[in-house]
Order: sequence, then C-alpha cells, then structure tokens
Amino acid sequence: MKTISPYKEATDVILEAGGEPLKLCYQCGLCTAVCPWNVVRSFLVRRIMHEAQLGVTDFDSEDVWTCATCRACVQRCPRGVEIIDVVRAVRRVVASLGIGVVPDALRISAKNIAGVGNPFGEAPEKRNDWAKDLGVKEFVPGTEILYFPCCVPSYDPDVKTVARSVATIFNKLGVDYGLISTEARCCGESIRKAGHEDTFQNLAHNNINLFANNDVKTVVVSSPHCYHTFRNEYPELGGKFEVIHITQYLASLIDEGKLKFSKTMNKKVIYSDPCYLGRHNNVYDEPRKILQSIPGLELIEFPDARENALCCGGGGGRIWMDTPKGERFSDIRVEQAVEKGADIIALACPYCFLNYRDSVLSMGKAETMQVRDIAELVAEAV
Amino acid sequence: MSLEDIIQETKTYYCLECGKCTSICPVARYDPAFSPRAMIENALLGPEDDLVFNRELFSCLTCYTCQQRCPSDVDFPVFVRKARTIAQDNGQHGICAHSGQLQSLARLMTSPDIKQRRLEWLSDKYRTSDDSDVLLWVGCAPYFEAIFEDIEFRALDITEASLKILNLLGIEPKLLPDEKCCGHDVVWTGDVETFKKLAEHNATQIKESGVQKIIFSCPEGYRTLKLDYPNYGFDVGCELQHISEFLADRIEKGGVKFNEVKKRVTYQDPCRLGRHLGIYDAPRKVLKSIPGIEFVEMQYSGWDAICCGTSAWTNCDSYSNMIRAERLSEATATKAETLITCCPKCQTHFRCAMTDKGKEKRSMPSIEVMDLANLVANAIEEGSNLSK
Amino acid sequence: MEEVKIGVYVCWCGLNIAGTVDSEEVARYAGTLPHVAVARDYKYMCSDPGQDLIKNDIKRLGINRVVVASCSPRLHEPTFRKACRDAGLNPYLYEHANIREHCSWPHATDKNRATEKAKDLVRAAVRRVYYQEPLEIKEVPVNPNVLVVGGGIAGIQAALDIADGEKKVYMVERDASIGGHMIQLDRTFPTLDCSECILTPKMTDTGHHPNIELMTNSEVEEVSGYIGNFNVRIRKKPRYVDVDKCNSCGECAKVCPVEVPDEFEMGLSMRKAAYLPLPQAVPAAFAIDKRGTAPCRIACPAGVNAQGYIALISQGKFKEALELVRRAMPFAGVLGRVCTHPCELECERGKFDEPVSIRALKRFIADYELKTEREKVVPIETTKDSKVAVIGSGPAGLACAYDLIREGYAVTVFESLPRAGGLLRYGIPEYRLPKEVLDNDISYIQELGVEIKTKSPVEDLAEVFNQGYAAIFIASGAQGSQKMGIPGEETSGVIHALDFLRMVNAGVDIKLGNKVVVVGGGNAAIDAARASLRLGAREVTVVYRRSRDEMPAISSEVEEAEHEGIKIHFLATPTKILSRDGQLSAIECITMKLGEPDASGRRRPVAVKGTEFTMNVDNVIIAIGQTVDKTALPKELNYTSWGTLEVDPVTLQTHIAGVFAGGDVVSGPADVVVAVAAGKEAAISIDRYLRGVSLTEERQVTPKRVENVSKERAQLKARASTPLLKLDERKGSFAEVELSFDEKTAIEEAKRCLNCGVCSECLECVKVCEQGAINHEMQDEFVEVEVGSMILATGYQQFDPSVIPQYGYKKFDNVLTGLEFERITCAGGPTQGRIQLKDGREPESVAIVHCVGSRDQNYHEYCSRVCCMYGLKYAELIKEFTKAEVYEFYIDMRCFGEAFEEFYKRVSEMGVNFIRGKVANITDRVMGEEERGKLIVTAEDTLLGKMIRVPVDMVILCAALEARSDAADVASLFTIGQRGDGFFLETHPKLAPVNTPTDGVFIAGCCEAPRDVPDTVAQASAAASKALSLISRGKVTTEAAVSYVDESICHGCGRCEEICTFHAPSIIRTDGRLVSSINEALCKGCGACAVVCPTGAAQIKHFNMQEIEGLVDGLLEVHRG
Amino acid sequence: MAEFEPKIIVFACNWCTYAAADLAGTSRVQYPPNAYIVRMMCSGMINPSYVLRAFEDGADGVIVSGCHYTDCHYIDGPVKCDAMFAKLKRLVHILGLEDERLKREMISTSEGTVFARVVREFVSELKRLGPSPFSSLRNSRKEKAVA
Repeated sequence: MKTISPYKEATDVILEAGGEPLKLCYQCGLCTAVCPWNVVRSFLVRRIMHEAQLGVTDFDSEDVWTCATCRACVQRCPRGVEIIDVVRAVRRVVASLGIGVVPDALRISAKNIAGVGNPFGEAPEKRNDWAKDLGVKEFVPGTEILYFPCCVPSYDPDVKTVARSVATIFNKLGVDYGLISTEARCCGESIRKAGHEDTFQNLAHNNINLFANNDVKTVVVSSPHCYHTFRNEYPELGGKFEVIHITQYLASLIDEGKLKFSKTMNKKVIYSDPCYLGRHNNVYDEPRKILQSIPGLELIEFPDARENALCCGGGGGRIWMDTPKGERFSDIRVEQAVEKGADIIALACPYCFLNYRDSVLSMGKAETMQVRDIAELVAEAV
Repeated sequence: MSLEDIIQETKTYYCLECGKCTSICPVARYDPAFSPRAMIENALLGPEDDLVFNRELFSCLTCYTCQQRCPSDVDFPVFVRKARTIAQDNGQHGICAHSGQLQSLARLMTSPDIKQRRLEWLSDKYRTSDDSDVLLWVGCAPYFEAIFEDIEFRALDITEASLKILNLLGIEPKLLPDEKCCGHDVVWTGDVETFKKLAEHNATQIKESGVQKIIFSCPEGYRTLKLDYPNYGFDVGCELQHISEFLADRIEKGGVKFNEVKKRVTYQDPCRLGRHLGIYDAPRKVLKSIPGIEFVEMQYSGWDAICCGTSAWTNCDSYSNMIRAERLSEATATKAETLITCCPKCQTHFRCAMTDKGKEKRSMPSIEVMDLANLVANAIEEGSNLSK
Repeated sequence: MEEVKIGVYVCWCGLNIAGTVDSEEVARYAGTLPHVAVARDYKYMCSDPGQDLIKNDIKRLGINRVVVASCSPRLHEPTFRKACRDAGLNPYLYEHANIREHCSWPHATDKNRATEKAKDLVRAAVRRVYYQEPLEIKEVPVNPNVLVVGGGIAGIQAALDIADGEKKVYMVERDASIGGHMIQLDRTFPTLDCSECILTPKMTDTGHHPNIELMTNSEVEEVSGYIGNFNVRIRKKPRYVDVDKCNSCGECAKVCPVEVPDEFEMGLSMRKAAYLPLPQAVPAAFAIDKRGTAPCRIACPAGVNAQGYIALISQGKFKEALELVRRAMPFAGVLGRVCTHPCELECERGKFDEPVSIRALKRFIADYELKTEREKVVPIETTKDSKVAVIGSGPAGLACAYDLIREGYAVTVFESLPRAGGLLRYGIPEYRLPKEVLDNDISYIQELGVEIKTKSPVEDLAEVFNQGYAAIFIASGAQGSQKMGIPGEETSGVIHALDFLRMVNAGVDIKLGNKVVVVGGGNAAIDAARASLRLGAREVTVVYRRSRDEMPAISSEVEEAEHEGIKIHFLATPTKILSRDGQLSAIECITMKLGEPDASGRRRPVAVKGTEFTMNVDNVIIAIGQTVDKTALPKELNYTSWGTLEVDPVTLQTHIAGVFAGGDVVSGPADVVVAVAAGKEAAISIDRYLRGVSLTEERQVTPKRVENVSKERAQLKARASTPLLKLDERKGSFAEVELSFDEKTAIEEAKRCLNCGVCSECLECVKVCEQGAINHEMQDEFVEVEVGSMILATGYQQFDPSVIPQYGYKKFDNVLTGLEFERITCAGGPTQGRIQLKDGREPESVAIVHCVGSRDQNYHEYCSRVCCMYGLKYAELIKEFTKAEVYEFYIDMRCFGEAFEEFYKRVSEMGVNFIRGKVANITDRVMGEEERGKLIVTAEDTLLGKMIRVPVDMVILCAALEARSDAADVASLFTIGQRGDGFFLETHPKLAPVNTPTDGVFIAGCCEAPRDVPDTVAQASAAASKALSLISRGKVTTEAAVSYVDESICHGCGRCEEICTFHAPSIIRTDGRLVSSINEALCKGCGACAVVCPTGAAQIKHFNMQEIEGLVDGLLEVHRG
Repeated sequence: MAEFEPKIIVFACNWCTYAAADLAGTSRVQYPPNAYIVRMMCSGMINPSYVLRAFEDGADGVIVSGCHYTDCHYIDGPVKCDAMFAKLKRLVHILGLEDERLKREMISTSEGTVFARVVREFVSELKRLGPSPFSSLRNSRKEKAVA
C-alpha cells in the first residue's frame, strides 16, 4: 500500500513540467516497450509516468537517473506525452530540493560544470588549446562563422581530433570562421537534463551574452547536444543566432561543390544516428549524404537506423555516470556493426564517440573496428 | 442650430429654382431621386422632416460643382453638411460605407487617453527632426493602410513619397506622433461634436509644436485645417501648403532636377483641392516640369472635373460607382498610361472600383492610378538644389 | 411606423434564476426602460400560464415586441417565438436574454452583481428588439425523389426504407456491385452470424426493388440546387457488359487471359479482367476492368494491340494472338523482325526491370503459323461497289489495300517491279527478313482478295480513273539514292546502297573487293555492310559522321554488325574518293565534331579543319539516304521542297480529289511500321471519301493512356533474348541471323507483361459470350436526376498499417489486416475458410494487435470502435477452428454493445491470453531457439510491469477505420463539413446526428464516424426517416434570418459573391445597375457577406447592424440618438 | 473606491462558443460576471465595426470567439473570421490600444470550462491593465444618455 508522496510541492513541480500531456498518458506501456534499456534490463518508463500522475514518485529509486533521453518513447507515444520533460523534472526535484540522492559521478561533473564550465574540471582558459598549432583565429564581430566544438573535443585528448579535423577542413576550404574566447562555457544541455536547472541557466546566460557581445550570427557545432539546446532552448532565454550542425554544413558545402574529395577509402562504413541529431531534430540525411559522397566508402545501415536508431547510452547526463558492462547500448551496436561486416563506425556526436570508443576497447575490437567522427573521415578524404 | 439658421447662413433663400445645380450635379446625372434643387425647395417649404429623413441627404458628394454654377451663390454643400447635423441629432446617420468603421475610428480618436502608434512605419530611410519648423501632415494614411490592403492601396506610399521629396529638397520635417484625424469626414457627415474634439486636439498639438508651416499630401486635411478649423474657432496659426504647391514654388525658384520619366499621364482634380480651394495649376505645373512626361487633360478638368464618386465615407451606391466608371473611362479615353491624382481618397475609390470582384464581366475601365507625390519622388533627382 | 410597445418577461426558473438573480428587481428595472410598455416576472415563463402572460399582453395591451429573460435561447427561444406567433405577433419581433446559463448559474456566488448583469442583459435585449423587423417565413416544395450515395449496408438500408415507403430512390455506387465492406466480412460479432447470409437478401432486394434505380460503376459529378430541389449529375462509367443480357455464365472470365489481384479478396487471390465483382454481386453481372490503353499499344504507329496478343501468348493461344495482330495490320512476320518497336521503349515493365520483348513475341506467333501451316483464308466478298487502286506494293500500299478490302472494297495494287513487297523485298537482306516470311504475309493479303499487278508501272492517274477506279493511293516509296556530291563519286566501284541491296536481294551475283567502306548510319548502311561481309569482303568499315548515340539504325543491328567484325568509324565523313588509273583506290575522310543540335534535335556534325585522313578501299557503298524518284511517278502531282509528295498531313489527300499518297513517297525514308501506319491512315481517308463523309471530322481519337500501373506484384525477371545464328555459320550465307523463341520461352516472356490496361481487349470474351452481352466500345454516360434530399453513405477505408514500419505489414507474409483475415476465415474465400499461414501450415500461435492506427495521435486519435469486438471475434474463430494459442494485445477492452460483454466472457472462457500493453515491434529478429522461425511481438505487459516477447506464427492487426481518402472532395461536392479526422461532420453530435449544414443532405454509416453494423443500420434508417419526413411534409420553410441586399446602396462589387461558401449571392443587372441578389434558399445566414460588403448593402435579417450595435450599446449602457 | 471591474464583450458564435458558455452555466462553473456575450450565428459574421463599437462604448476588452476550424457549422467561418480579425488587430494597434485587450479564441461546444477559464484570465489581465484608453468616451456618452 503506497501513500501519496509527502513532497506535495515536489510532485506538483513534476505534474507542471509534464503539463497537460502527462495527464493524457493512458498507460499503454509503449514507452517501456520501445525503451532501449529493456533490451538489457527492465526499466518501466510507463510506471514513472503513472507515479508522476499520481504524485507517488519514488525519488530514491535509481530509475530516476536511468533514462538516457533518447526520445524513442516520445517519438511514438500515442498521447504525445513529453516523457523527457517529466524525467527532467523528477531529477530537478532531487537535485534542487535535495530529496533523494544524486549519483556521485554525476555530482562531480555537475560541480565541475557549475565551477569551471566543463565537466572535466579543466581550466577554462585551456578550452581552445586543442587548436593551438592550427592557426585558428579568435572570433571577432564580423567573422562569418563561430565554430563551437563542445567540451569533449575541446578537452578530451582522444576526441580532440574531431575538432581538429573540422579546423583542418575549414582551413583547407578557406571558411571564414573563428573560435569564441575561452569565457565560453559548456552548452548545458545534458546537465539540464540531469536536473541541474540553475547551472544550465547560468551557463546559457553566460554563453548568450558572450555570443551577443561578439555579434555572433551563425554557430557551427560538432555536438548534437549543443545543437539541440542552442536551437531549441536558448531562444527562449534570448539567444538568437543560427545553429548548424557540422554534418549539415559539410553537406551543404558538397551541394555547392565547394567540398570535393580526392582520396578514396575502400571501406564499409556504418553510420549511427545520434539521438539528438536524429529523433530530437530530424537530421538523418546529411550525414549519410556526406559518407556516400566520399569515394570508395560503402555506406551500410544498422538493423535499427534513423528514427529507430539505438541510443549510445550517453544522453541525459548518462555520459558522466558509469553503466555496468552488459548494459551498454554501444556494445550492442558494435556487435551489430561487426555482424554487418563494417570496417568503420561513423559518428556525428562526441558522446557517441566516447561510448563507442570505450566499447571497442573493452570488447577488444579496436584493431578490426574503427570508430570515427564524420568530420575526421572528411578531413582525411579531402 | 435649426434648419432656419442654416437657410440663413447658406443664403439658401436666394435660390431661384433654376435647377442649374441639379443639371450639373454628377449624382443627379445618374440617380433620378437626387436633386439639389428639390432638396432646397423642401427645406424652404418644409416640413423639416422631409429633408432630415431624406436618405438622399447623404448622397451629396459636396463636390462644389453646383455651388460654382449657382447664379445666386447658394452654398449647397455647406447647406447639406449642416442639414446632416440635424439629421444626426435625429438618429439619422446616413449610410456609412465600410460598416461605419472609419466614423468609428474618428470617434475613438477623440479619446484623450490614447497613445497612437501611428508612426511605426517611419524608417531610418527618412530624416525627420523634432525642432523643424515644417510639419508634414500624415493624416489617416496609417489607418487607410490597414483597412485597404485588399485593394492593393498603400496610403503610406504617398506619405513616404512626400517625406522623401522634402528630404531630397533639404527639409527634415517634423511629424506629430499624436496627430489625430483632421475631422473632415465627421464634419461633412454632420457629426460636429466629434469634429470639434478632434480639431481642438490637433490645433493645440500644432500650436505647441511651434511649427511655421504645415505641408499636406492630403487635400482634405488641407481644406479642413485651412477653412473649417478657423470657422469653428480653432486657429493653427501657421502657413499651410499642399505638397503640389510646395513643389511648384520650388520648381519656380529653380534647381529642382528631375530624371526623365517616359509616361503619358492625365490628372484628376480632387474636389477639395480644386473647387474647394481653387488649386488647379500647381499640380499641373509640377507634372509639366518633369521631362518625358506627356500631359493630357481629361474631357472634364479643372473646375469642371468630375468627382471620384463618393466622399466622407457615406453613400457608395451603384450611382457612385457609375460616376467612377465614367471618370475612369474619361481617363482611359486620353490614352494615358497613368491617372495622376493628389488625394488619397480619390485613389482609394478608383482602386476599389477597379478591384471589384465577382463573376459578372464588369464595364469598369482599368488604368494605373498614382499619386503626384509618388511620381515626383521617383523622378526627382538626388541632391536637387538644396538652397532655399 | 406604429409606436413600439415592448413587453419584458423575467423568469425565475424556480430558484435556478431567482435563487441568485432578483428577478422582480430586474423586471421593475425593465419597466423603466424606453419603449417598454409592460414588464413582468414569473416563476416559470416556459409553462403554459407563463406563455399565456405574453399572449394576453400581445392581444390586450397591443404589445408588438417581446423580450423574455430566462434560460438559454438555444433551449426556449423556439417556445416563446411560437407563443408570439400564436398570439399573432411575428416571431422575429422577439428577443431572448439568457440570464440563467450566462448569469445566475455561473455567478451564483455574487447575487448583487448577477442581478446587475441580468439588468444589463435585459436592457440590451430591449434595445435590440426595438430595431427588429418582422420576417416572412418562406416555403418551397420538396421533390419526393431521394439520392443515396454508396451501396454499402448503410446505403442499402436507407434505400430500402425509403423505397418501401413508396418513394423513388436513385442509388449511386462507385464499384461494380453493391455490398460495400460488410459483404467482405465473414461473420459479424457478437452473434457470429455470417454477413453474406444476412446481407445478400438485402442486396438482391435493392437490385430488384421497383422504386430503386441502381447505378453501379457510377459517381456523382455535380450537385446544384437546395433542399427539396437538388439537381445531380451522375457519371456512369462503362461496365462493358450489358447487365440485362449477362446471365453470369462466366465464360468470359474463363477465356480472359489477364489476371489481376482480386480487391474483394483483399488481393489474397487473383481474378480475371472479365470478372464477377463478388459471388453475390448485385447486379448479378460480370464486369470488365479497363484502366485505360496500354502504353505499348499507344506507342505503336500501326496501333497493334501488343498487350492483347502478349496476353494471349501467355495463355498459349498463339493462333488467336496472331489473329489479333492481323486485326491491325497484315505484317506480323515482317514487323516481327524489322520493326523498330517503339512499343518496347514505352513498356511499363521497362520502368521495373526490362521491357517485354514485344517484337520477338510478335515474330514468334508469325513463325508459329509458318511452322504449323496456316489453312487457306476465305476471301472477303466485296460489299462496296467502288474499286480502289493502290500504286506500289510496299508496306504502305499493302497495309492500305488490306484495310480497304476488309471494308469490302475491291482493291488492285500496281507494282512496277517483278515481285510485290517493295523495299521489304528489295531493300532488306535475307538474313534479316527471309523471303518465305514476306511471301507468307503478302499471300495472306492476296488470299483475302487483293489483286496485285506486278510489272505494271503507272504513268498517268487519269488513265487509272478511266479504268473505273474511284480512288487512288500512291505508295511508291523513295527509290532514288541521295548523292554525296564529293569528287570521285562516279568512280566505278562506288555504288549506292539501294542499288546494291536491290541486286543482292534479286540474287544478282556481285563481286566485291576485300576492303569495303560503307558511308552512312541508317539501317541501309548496316544492311549493306553486313551483306558485303556475307558476299566475301574481308574488311568492312562503316563511316558515320555523327556518334553512336545519334545513329538511326536499330541498335541491336549495329551491335550484331560489330559482333560480326564490322568496324564503325564514328565522327568522320568522306571528302573525296580517290582513284588510281580509273580504278577506285582510296577514300579521304575528315574528322567531325558535334556542334549545336539541328532541327531534328540531333547535334549537327562540323568538320575539324586539317584532320583529313585516307583509307584504301576496293569498294565504297554510299548509304546516306534515299530520295523520291519523280521520274517514276505520274506527272499530275505536286512536290514539297524536300522533293516528297505534297499531301494534306491529316487526310493524306493530294491536291487531286480522290488521290491519296503515303509512306516513304510522302515522309521520305522511314521505318516500315510508319509506312504501315500511313497506309492505314490513307485507308480511313479513302473509305470516308468513297462514303462521301467528311475526311476530317472526329478523326483523331486519342486513347486514354493508363495511369500509375501497379508493379507491386512483379518479380524481377530478365527479358528473354532471341537465340542467334552462330558467327561462323553467317559468313557467306544469307541464312537468318536472329532465330525464334521456343514456345516455353515465348509463354514465359509473355507472362512478364504487367497488363497495364488490365483488360487487354483481346476480345476473346466477345467470341464466347452467347448472350452477346459484351461491348468493348461502351463509353461514359451522364444522367441528370432531380431529388429533394440526399443521403451520403460513402463508408470508410481501412488504415494502411504499412505506415507503421515497426509492425512489419507487407514485410512479413503472416502479418495480416483485419479485412484480410476476414477473407481467410470466409468459406468462400481464398483458403475456403481454412485458417492458414502463407505456406499453408496451420498457425500454432496468433497475436491480435488492437488499436493499430487508432487511439494514437501519430495516426488517428479517435477510437475505431469496432476493433476490440472483431479482435475478440477472430480469437473466437481461431480457437474454434485451430489449436493455436491466441494473444490479444489491447489497451482497454471496449465491449459496450448489446451482448458484447457476454461475448468477451465467452472468448475468455476459451482460454485466450489477454495482454494489456501496446505492441512496440513485430520482428523476425529472434533471440534463442524457441523464437526461431516465428514473428516476435514485443510489448510491456503493463499489468505485470514486465517487458514481454511473444513468438507467434501469425499476427492480425486491428487496423483503424479511417475516412476515405477522397472524403474532402465529396464534402466539397455536397458542401458539407469534415471533422479534423476527415469524417463528415454532423449538425449536432447528439441531437442531429445524421443532419449536415446543407439542409436536405443526410449522412449515415462509417462516413460519419467508425461504427459497427447495428449502429450503421440504425443510423441509415434514421437518415431515411429524415428524408421521408421531409418528403411527407412536402414543403420546407427556408431560414428566415438570411442575408438581404439593399439594392439602392449596392454597387455590385461582387465581394459577397466571392466570399460566400454556399453560392447564395450573385451579381445581376437590374435596370442598368449591377447589384447583388441573394438566393434565399441557398443562404444559411452565416453573415460573411455583410462583413465584406463595402457599402453596407448586404445585411443579415434579424442580425443587421442596427440590432447588433443596439445590443452592444445596451450591454454597455450607452445611449445614442 | 471600489475595485475596478472591467467590462468585457464576447462575440460568440451560436454553435460553439455560445453553447460552451451555456455548458459552463449548466455545469455551474463559476466565473466573474464582467463578460457579456453577444450571440452571433457564426464567427464569420462578426463585423469589425461591432468590435470598434464595443470599444467606443467603453468595453475594456473584447473577445472574438467561435468554432475550431474543423467544426464550423458553416464550413469555413473561422477562416473568414481570422481574416477580419487580422485587419482589425492592425487597426486597433495603430489606435494605441493594448494588444491584450482584443483576443481571438476558438472554444467548442464541449469546452465550457475553457470558456470560464478564458473569461477568468481575461478579467484578471484587464484588472492589471486598468480601464481602456477609450473608457472616457463611454462616460461622455452616458452623460448624453436620454432615457
């Protein structure tokens, strides 16, 4: 027998966040059934919704932190419930009202982000070091494009190549672009999904002002997460600028005939749709277009692709929490890629990059299976 | 005021019953029921109701053709106008076109508490100055703009054109942010009460602004401020000029340069500018001084010119449309490409007639209608002589 | 105008009003208002004594305006209006103030302000009523006929109800039989009685009912008029079978060669193009399914029915196939070889994999005849008395003669050469067209009775006429050779292709040197080249000035030529021919490049300076074109600048009456099939000419090309290619190179045909129909009917689950929709009612998935209402007839109807598994052994809170019922509304469920919303009774509060006409003035016209400006004069 | 002095919004009595001049409301209403009326609660805004009132 939650105000916050649609949930369980977690273990999304409806959410449950916000459920929900908003609200309650516990790993990253503006706790002024030797100019008003790599490529030594590839391509093509000063902070998308609303607000306002002061008109991003929040969340906070994901930008360059490939790479490449590029923002074709136009590359597809693509497990702050072996979606994907006989897994998201890299390493597939960001492949082929 | 006073004031009793008025009246030419002479007869012989409750009272265009012909100088238009006041007091509002929206607007504007947003169209393309001693009268253009989009008429084009002209001729005029309807339409439909409120407001505004001169692109505003305001004791105390007069002067002084405009044009004298104020030459002078312009007169022009067919947003029945049709066919008969006018109302009415919908094939002639200001604004050359 | 005396009556409605609003106070206040003569309050105004108050005041106090302040006017306005009418006051001099729903009830908490508001409302009502005018209520007669659109159960029920009421019904059904979806159903829940058994009798009644005029294959084209007086234009599409003559013996279907998926069986089985729509079809007659003319047939200049003979070949009917070819032209053997087959370019199959080898198939049937000895043809006896002369026995001439003799004319062909056939005989070498083949085709023509006079040139046309010929067709071809006009062209050893080929074909022995150069790129050039090779030349080179793409010769021929070792030198042209001591020695050429396209659209070659080169040669054959040889033609004729005969392009008549010309002599050298076409065209002209009818009138009949041909069922299969003679056997021999299909290949190849037009018009059915019921010439027919009311029962369509990729419909054989399963369980269905998988096995487990496309905002938000129950029905049947486990995946079970719940109980008792959860995926990606070979259905069992994977053999998707895709067109055709979901909108969901905004138009059945059979029938009867009551009333009162136009203000601008949805206003001319006039019968009083009227002429009665503004003034307590 | 009570005119179509208001009543949903409903047959019938008239008469706010697009009794009334409304909105904007004072709503038969909510919210919004800039006109008229 469950008593109605003592935290009335808390549950109201959640109902509020869920809004009208949450009330509409009719408990068909489709969300659970399409949720990738249930491939590896049980995770009853439907129940979380029902608890939220009744105000009996169990804030101590680890389920609060499980959702990777991959949007598979929202996409097919017959009643249009914004499930992710609800999950976010639950987490916000825990984080802000201090009911329940925030996982350690997350707490640390959250602290870092709030403190120095990146999850790694690295020094802010190092943010642009990745580009040191590339002669990339700092963004000044009038520069056409601001390139915003996301914290991971900026700091993670293994992922730097992603940002560096973009720079190389832009330099080769003589794109008029620059990097914003190191006052820039993490975009805040994931930490917001992880319930740290205030942190997000601060980051957002910092970046918005920074961009505004530098009169930024167009931002090209490497991370679908930056893309998502810049495009769909910043505007409400006054951030008004055009956002383009690097794959969209490169694809357009190909259309205009500005980007041509000299090198052929005779490889089978398989592309994994990032949730925040695909389901969240309906960008499916540009990345494929790029891969198909690289000579020699043969593009193959995962059994679940595009709208049905399997998440890498890194969204919603999961990237900072550890997922036990056997529960990692990216492992499953790597298996599938191997079955399909792919040589390269092509990606368009730094989080995917981290997860897939770890997977191939931990699965001892590093020799046979390359994990590459599309930008890297392009840089290599131009 | 009673009918008696009106008869006195407008010397109606001098009427000789000669009927020149009716014979020349554009309305009477089509509408068998309408006769100025008969109306005056009614008024003189009474009873009052026959006049006041006569719907035809609101069919008069107050175009002043009759008055000009009247051997005994009866001011029929003013007579009608005052009679309408009595009608209004008796709950007779006449037939208001556009379901009375425009009358309503005028009344709404009388509220002292409103902060109009009438200058939002003003872009930094133009130079204006608050301490200028020249005022450009914007009039109802912003409202017309909103109401008449469906007949593809942008009243503000005229205002902007005028502003451009002034700028090019070195004048950075002042624009009144809280100017209100001049009251022309309400006063001519007999709503004197509303008129007074508007007049008072505008007069004070103008006085406070301390300008020396007001330039109009709208003959109605011009007429109203020039003649009616003083009549009702509101003095704006400064020089008034229609943009065409202003231009004529400047051209006189020399130095206004025009680019060539290859166009055959004719000109519609607005009643207010023409017969009401006797300004016939200025616009023509302007037209003729534009190189390339081939100017042709319509069959009836100058003081003979025929009205565009309706005024003060009253009656706009099929007779009024016939008058328009007649006028437009006169215009097309001249083989002109463009019919120039310098009254936004003329343009509204002509365009409206020409955009009539409906399956039935209409006999409405079609010709480009354009305001003098627009023609000039396009022709006038940058850096024309700026010296006064 | 009489003095206005207003009576105000304030109701208490017990305490409903008086409990909050001080009704007495309100009444007292009302009394103080201007023009109010009396104001009363009363407990229940709607009661009889209440109403009497009003009546008496009207009678005694002469009250001439009435205001009642009580409940909502939507409730009691009619009541009080009636009261006024009874008391002799016009019911439109009445105004209603809503002080209950809009005042006492929602403001119960603030009595004072509620009372104040009530006063305001009353004051406003008083102000408005003051301006009201009496309105006249008009009546129009009602035409007693009814139109029913749709022949499903709803339409049938409605039609029968009305017809039984002795009223005339026109029923329009789009398909060839009535019955709709219900007749597809096997059994109907919950009673499980078979729907055929209960519906068939109703269908036959409908078919035979004296009062029902049934129009199948028909659609409503146009609707005009208004309630009681509609005019409806109906298009009757041809059935090609005379319903009255057909005795449904089915012979036509037996012989019909064309098979297509059977819609009635949901495509689970095939039917013929001549078919019985369904076993119990009403009308009980076959129909022929024509979707248009096949592209191949349209592409053929000679109009040969390719689809037709291919279909016959596919059935092994080779003789019949050849017959069909010969209906169009006599050259099956010839064209089966040398045709440039434009048909294959157009072949729809080509868009799927490769075009059908149409030409080779034609050749096959011709060869088949040669093989199997054709029996002598019976000559056609001449029925017409005028004789026709044809000059020239080439393809054009003979084709013309052939058509004319079949028209019954006596025809004589004059040929100057020793043998008939023209270029066919003297132009084309044996290895392409063996003489026996040509002779067979020609002898066939002769056997029909055409007389061919060889060695008889014609110099003078007058002469021919004198011999008693009434008309002449000149088809003497283009015999002359085009000269190149380069130095050395006359050198011996240089020969023109035509002369060369003529000699070859005449068997003249020709000696060629080793090296032969052929100049040109047409068929003649290739023929000459390949012939030279056969005559012993070692090295043959073709020189062509353009590139391969522009080459006019048949590409397969070119390939073969190269295959045989002939070199082709593209982009070069001879500049001079060199000779050593009078003997041809070499040829100098210059390289060309392609420039701008010329008139023919081909890129014009231009010489590249200084690129001359020479080749040593022994012979040069020039094949750069043929010309018309005027010397060989009668004098009287005119020529074009091209040197060809001048004729009228359409009629082919020369400037001399009765003299026609066609073929190469007119067109210049062209394909054989084009010449044949010309001959046929001429035949038409000559026949018209001799019958003395116009040569031109309605001559061009362009057949309708079939649109979007379904390739859904086509399997990839390469086009069969004809066997070829071995290379070494070709040298020095003129034996035919291309060989014929064997029968098996031919049939296989023919089966590749997609039957674009469905019916192929092979006309086999006509042969076998003893009733003579079939007529392939039927055309669309239009009928106009007048009706007083219309009932729309256009039904629904099944949601296509393939838009939910996760459910694998159309991907997995054993994922079925409801209707498909209905057919499977139906005893008359494709499996004779045996529940089985695609491979014939009986399923061991079946999943039934509810809410597929329903209750899902991504597809349809509404509940389809029948799925739960038919889902249960399927479970029942599966349990009853198989041993299978059944899983019902549901979200909520909705079993609301009579005996529904009991049925649910019964099915539960049978041990069906109910799983509450929406299915996420249906996949064949198995995990573990027990799933192998199964379809896995995944969902959360929301009651267990567990994810589950259920392996099954068969999945039945309970697909939503959705509005028909053309619902929008129908809605606008009948000016009725649609809901967001596309279903038709009723006037009121509860109180007027079968009415629509257009009075006199009623809706019934699933076109209004998904519903089951009983509800549909009930609704249909409801619609019928609506129509009947309308009829028995005999007249209708039209809406009185309609718009009117004050002509004295209107200037006929037409803005009202433009905005009106119901076409009520129209601009008319009265005494010289354009004004708008309102058709009150059409006007609904929506008021849109008044809003756009610039002059204020258009107003709405009872809602005119004065009234509304008065009301507003009143509400806000503003007073104006 | 008593709290300012705004006056609201609701032009409501007979088939949807008026019925919704009825429903609100029958289901006893409470909302302040500041709103007066003018019953129109269709939202497409609402003439801009009526709205202007309401403001002249001193209405502090006006709601123009009818069916949703798909359930119009006259098929496409709401579309026509939209066109009218857009024009009107521009007009009153220039006049200097606060945009909040003129609302376009679509409230269907079943949405009684919605109707009540809309009125409630509108009332509180108008209280925040205070009297309409045209209200002075009304008073001048009332003085002129002739009973």
